[in-house]
Amino acid sequence: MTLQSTISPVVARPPAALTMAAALNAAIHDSMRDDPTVVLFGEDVGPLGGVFRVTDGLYAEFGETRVSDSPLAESGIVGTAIGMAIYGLRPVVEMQFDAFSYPAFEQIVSHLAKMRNRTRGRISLPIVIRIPYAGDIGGVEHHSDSSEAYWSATPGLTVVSPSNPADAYSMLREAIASDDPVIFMEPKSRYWMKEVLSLPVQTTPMNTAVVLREGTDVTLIAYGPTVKTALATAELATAEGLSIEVIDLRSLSPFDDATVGASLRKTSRAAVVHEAAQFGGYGAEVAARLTERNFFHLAAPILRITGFDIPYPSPKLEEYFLPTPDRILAALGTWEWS
Amino acid sequence: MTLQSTISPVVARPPAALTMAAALNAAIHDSMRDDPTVVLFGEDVGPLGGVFRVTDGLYAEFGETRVSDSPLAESGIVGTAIGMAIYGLRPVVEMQFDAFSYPAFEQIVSHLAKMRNRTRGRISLPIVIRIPYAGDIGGVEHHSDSSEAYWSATPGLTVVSPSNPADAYSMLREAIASDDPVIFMEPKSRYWMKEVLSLPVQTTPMNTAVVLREGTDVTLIAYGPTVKTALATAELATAEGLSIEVIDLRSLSPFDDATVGASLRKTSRAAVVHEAAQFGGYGAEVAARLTERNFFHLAAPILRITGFDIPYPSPKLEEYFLPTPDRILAALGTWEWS
Amino acid sequence: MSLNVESPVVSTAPAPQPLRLIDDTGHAVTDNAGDFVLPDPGTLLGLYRQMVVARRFDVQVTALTRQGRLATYPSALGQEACEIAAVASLDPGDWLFPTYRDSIALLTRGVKPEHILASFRGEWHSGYDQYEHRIAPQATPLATQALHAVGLATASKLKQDSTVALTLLGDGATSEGDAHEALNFAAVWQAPVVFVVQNNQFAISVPLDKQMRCRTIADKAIGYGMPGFYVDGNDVAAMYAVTSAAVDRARTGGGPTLVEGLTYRMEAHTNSDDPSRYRAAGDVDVWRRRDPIERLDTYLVSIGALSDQERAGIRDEAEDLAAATRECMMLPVRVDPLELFDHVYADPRAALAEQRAFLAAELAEHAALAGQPPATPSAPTTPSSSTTPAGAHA
Amino acid sequence: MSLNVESPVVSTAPAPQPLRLIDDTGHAVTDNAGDFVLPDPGTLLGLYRQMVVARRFDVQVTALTRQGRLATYPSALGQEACEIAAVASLDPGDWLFPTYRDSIALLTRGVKPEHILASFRGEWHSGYDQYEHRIAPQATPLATQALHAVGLATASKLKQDSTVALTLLGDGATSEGDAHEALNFAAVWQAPVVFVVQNNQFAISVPLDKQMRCRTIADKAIGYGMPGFYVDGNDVAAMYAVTSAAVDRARTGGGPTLVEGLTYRMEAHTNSDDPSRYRAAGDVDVWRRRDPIERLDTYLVSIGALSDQERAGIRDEAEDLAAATRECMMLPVRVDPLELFDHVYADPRAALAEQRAFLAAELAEHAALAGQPPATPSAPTTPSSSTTPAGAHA
Ligand SMILES: Cc1ncc(C[n+]2csc(CCOP(=O)(O)OP(=O)(O)O)c2C)c(N)n1
Ligand SMILES: Cc1ncc(C[n+]2csc(CCOP(=O)(O)OP(=O)(O)O)c2C)c(N)n1
Ligand SMILES: [Mg+2]
Ligand SMILES: [Mg+2]
Repeated sequence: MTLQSTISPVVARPPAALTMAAALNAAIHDSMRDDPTVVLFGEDVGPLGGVFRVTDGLYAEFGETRVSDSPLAESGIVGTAIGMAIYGLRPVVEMQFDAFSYPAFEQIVSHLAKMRNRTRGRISLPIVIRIPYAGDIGGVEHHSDSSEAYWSATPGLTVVSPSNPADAYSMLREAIASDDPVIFMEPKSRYWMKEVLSLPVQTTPMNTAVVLREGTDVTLIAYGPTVKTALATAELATAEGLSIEVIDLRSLSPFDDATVGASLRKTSRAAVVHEAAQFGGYGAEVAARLTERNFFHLAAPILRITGFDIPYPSPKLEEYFLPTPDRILAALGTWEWS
Repeated sequence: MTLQSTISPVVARPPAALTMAAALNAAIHDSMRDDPTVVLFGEDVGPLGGVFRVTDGLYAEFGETRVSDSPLAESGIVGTAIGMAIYGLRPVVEMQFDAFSYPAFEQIVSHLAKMRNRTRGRISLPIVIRIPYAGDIGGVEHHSDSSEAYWSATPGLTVVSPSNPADAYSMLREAIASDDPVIFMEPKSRYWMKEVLSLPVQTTPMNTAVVLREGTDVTLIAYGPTVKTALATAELATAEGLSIEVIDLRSLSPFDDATVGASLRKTSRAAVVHEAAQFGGYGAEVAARLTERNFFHLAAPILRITGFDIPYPSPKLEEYFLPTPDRILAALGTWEWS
Repeated sequence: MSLNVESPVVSTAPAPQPLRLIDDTGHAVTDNAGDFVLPDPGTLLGLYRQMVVARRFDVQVTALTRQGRLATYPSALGQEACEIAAVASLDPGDWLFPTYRDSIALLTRGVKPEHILASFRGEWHSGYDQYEHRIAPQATPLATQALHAVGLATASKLKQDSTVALTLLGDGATSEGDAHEALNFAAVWQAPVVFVVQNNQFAISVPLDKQMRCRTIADKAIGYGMPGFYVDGNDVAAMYAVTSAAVDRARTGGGPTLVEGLTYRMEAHTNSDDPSRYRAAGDVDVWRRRDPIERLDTYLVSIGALSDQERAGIRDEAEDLAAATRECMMLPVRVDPLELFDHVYADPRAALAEQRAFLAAELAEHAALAGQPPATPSAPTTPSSSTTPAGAHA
Repeated sequence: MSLNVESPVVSTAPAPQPLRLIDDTGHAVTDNAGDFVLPDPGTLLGLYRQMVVARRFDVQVTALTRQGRLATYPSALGQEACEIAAVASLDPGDWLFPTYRDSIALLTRGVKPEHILASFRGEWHSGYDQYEHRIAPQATPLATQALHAVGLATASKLKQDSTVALTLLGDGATSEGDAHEALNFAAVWQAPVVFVVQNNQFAISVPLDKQMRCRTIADKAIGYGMPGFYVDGNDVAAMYAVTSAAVDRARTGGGPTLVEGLTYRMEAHTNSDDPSRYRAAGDVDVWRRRDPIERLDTYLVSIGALSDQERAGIRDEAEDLAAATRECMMLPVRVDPLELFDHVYADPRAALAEQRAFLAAELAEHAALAGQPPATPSAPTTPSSSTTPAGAHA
């Protein structure tokens, strides 16, 4: 089978309750249908459909040429994807779990991120690396890491993370269409979250943050798995008479200074919530840059409510590790409120 | 040859002008002399003495059993060091340049950093990974990276960086003696910096920051290669009537909140300087945590004067990339001074 | 001119027959045994007993996992010959570097069920004393443990000790860069290490022919300059003969060996896998007829080395273990949240002490809100001291 | 029982003789040529010319580097046969994936000296048009480029194109995990790719026997199920015959091949290396007598295919190139600091625009302070558009 174009007319599907996993699946499907240069490979993404079933059915539909199980080697997966992209394909690859992206670190940091720069813009690498990340699913060790700090500290990478099915679909399509390499971080604990959607759906551009809930007292910044936590916190806070604005960052790199800054200047207080350890975590960049740019609007320091500075714990201990609405509210309570 | 103890009496050497490379060499030498479980291996560390000559003469003195050239594979180097440490050795290994530590990323993050935690404290990994880092030596691509953000965001690792020969000796000896894995970051551009020393020298503990120069108006925080830049800035600033306190962090993880916080509370203004890109860089943690803990003492936002958010450039362009005293002073000038 | 003619290997050549001593039907064979000989009946009976017990344990744990008592469990059903032979070839002072799949190897080496299962139950990452058993934590990041084994073996050699390291790997794991680096370092350093690859023909859903193209995994040994053996991994006699010889060779300064055991993963990859998506039930049946325990049973009976009574005794032992395992898995999991901070660094950190105090206060507050007595005040566990770990110099 | 007896490979077995067609003394030989035959005289003369020109270039650049005109330069002196044969076996539409050491391969493929040397001079990381020449940027992180070659070759196969990829690797680089993964992926996917390992016997200071223990690097092919060839890397005839056959094989659907050229690095690793620390001058002399150019010269003269006049003509050509190279390296380096921000992302970023403006202002201020006219206002280079790169579908 060759990579001939087989573009079919885009028909809106009837509204249906879709999980995030299904929305991601549809996004890959539709991208492959519309663009014959999109290819998909990785560990178990073929007949099995991936361990989270995100690639379910794609092997059956598009065949071995466009969907394939690769040998078990992550550096190999990213390295060969780079070669394919040089030749004009748009590979979408999967790292089975967050910690299993680490063997590919050199290929990602020294080549994927830098190739455009090294070649003075001559070589684009339109590659999407899908990484199921974070915890809260009772996974054993090495299955719940949050690696976003590594990727977002690496110039040349675009790093995004959807928090809901609609964004999952829209952002993954945009990521696949992007000429920049995209680290697409999928919050594992949200794979089974359902939403009624009529596909194809297009949400706001991938590189923008979104105010999910308006509020006046505090800006609560979250992404991926902690968006749900932030929304729950805002809900709880109303009982205490606290009005929380919730921002879903969606894009970690670039950071949407405009949207977040505007909210902060309105509320004058902000906190960022993530699962990863705090020290050197992504929240440090959020706090540092918002403070730099909005210092005189701040009534209090920007807080970080995050995992502890320890390796991600075992399933029976993760409840003590993960930021909870209670813990967030308690943290906000440490501010002096005038 | 077996690993029999051959402890020789510690004799203070006469004062001599030593480069940082020579001080590091002496530190490894003295540690190996005093502790027969210390072994050294890596790429070209044997007869060649390392590409920066940091291990010069050690092969001749300690022989093949304790000093060896390994096959060319960084994951292999770190992975086998882990096995050796489980068996009671204290390996000191070298990654030839910063970017060449990336193939070892998985072994460092998933094992080296986590082994103590995974085994409930049963297995210690007293391993030192020496990484020549940062630029300013006219190196071609991949030879000038600053990877400290990756390591310091990883719980379980200790990350330190000396800025002068005395600290280089003292901190490396302490690192080798530590039961925790230490990422020992050596600023390449300072390898040839000389200082008159009488070895063995013991400076303040590795995990503490040091005020190198007192000042009253601004706290300038640096580490490794930028300490020199910070000191030069402070010197220049006196002409402008600005009194800058310079702190050499020395330890990136842990961070010495006490020393740095005390300085900041005195000056009420701070800036952090590093070579690495700003976005997600180590300076973000410095700014975020100092702000969190000292917000009401701050007269202005903490600034970050760093490399741009781009891959490290080619030799002829690095002068535009690196933070300079001018650039630092200009940044301090953007504060409103009342 | 055709390259195939010139090439030292024709990739389409059929694989040789795996080395074996007892065939599928339980008969001793010599057709493809090299100069390996059958272990004595006593040894074989011991291996039989261990396989039966291990299988019973494995089946029990799979059942408990289905009942939700464990977070996950990768079964080794069908792979008992590889697992038990590998462990049996080691001396007590030797070290084992297992994977997530090798719980029954741990069991056979004397680790208590509750300590093996602590990780799969979600209590802590590794639940046994690694130095007591000389077993590294079960490794999940594939092939990484092979390098640890090489390093430990090299340290043993440097110290002129006789300790050998043996590591277990899957077929899929051989594709990882770390597998290559481990084999190469071992060869160059002539480390006393044995690599046992359990070729169960699948890496989750991916069959061997999408994993590699050489005839056998043992062939890879050539590229490292070390001996490689392709063995019937369901024939415990052959596996034991080869791994024991490899361990002896390592111990006596002969360097590393690569042993491939050809076997089959009878169960799903883990409880959350669905093998019907990628393999036919019929394939499993073929391998059921090559069962490692059945064939040894037949052979032992044929030489009069296993009576019905002995078999019953072994089964009782296995049932007792299963019952004990069930029992301890029914006990509630006890964790101490404050232990989270205890084993991150040897050198205590102020920031972690703060975080620990924060969690302690939060727990106390929750307990107070819930009207419970505050949690037992738990002093920070002293970080492991800087003394050399016991057994490090074994 | 001795494992050595049983083992498929005895690691101490001597390596076979490398495949060759012209020996050290310039005589055609058939004793170890397999069924490869000498390329015709015209082809050999072409290779000779390219080698002479390449060497002159290499020597010139080493000299310029010693004079401080370049930041660094890894010489390929002595390795011309491997470099030129590899390039000569490719069609114009094929892709080359070279390392830092392979500048003369680029030269032979038509890249201009100033574009090759832009990186070593410190102007930009890669200074040529990769799509125009179908040459990936010279790779420094070892073995990483081999995976790119496999990926590109696989893409060519998926598109049913006839493009082949060839990658150059060093002996040391074969120890990296990426080398293993590349060989394995290539074999499993039957990618049209050729791996040419220049075994120059050193990885900086580390000799081959500390790098691996198998007889030859070509032996490693067995573990991947692909053909492997051990070739006299100083015999351009043999190298060309083997690499051409491998390229043809790849192009016609035969899959990947591993070719090892046994050669020697005559110069230091780079200008900043000091080989006296790790090898005897005498070793170098032995290899000087195996010089790839000398022996072909002798052979061509012996068959009457190279006259003194032709040789002089070739030398003139080489001198012209050297002079041109000198000249352009004497020109001052011109860089545009604002270009720093142009090629980081295809999708422009506000934060980078800010940083660019900051640098522009700083430059203007410095210029003003120095009393110079402000730097030419340089508009941001339009980020490469999203159109498919030219040549991507060759
Ligand atoms: C580095 C890494 N990548 C991916 C995984 C996810 N993973 C866990 S088991 C497995 C398959 C392993 O197959 P194999 O090595 O044959 O061992 P088996 O499970 O068959 O015993 C995969 C892909 C992992 N654990 N580590
Ligand atoms: C991943 C990685 N590790 C280390 C280095 C540093 N380094 C550059 S060249 C070299 C030796 C390479 O030897 P070989 O592969 O034989 O190639 P040669 O230089 O002999 O051509 C080393 C260690 C590197 N470039 N990349
Ligand atoms: Mg398997
Ligand atoms: Mg070499």
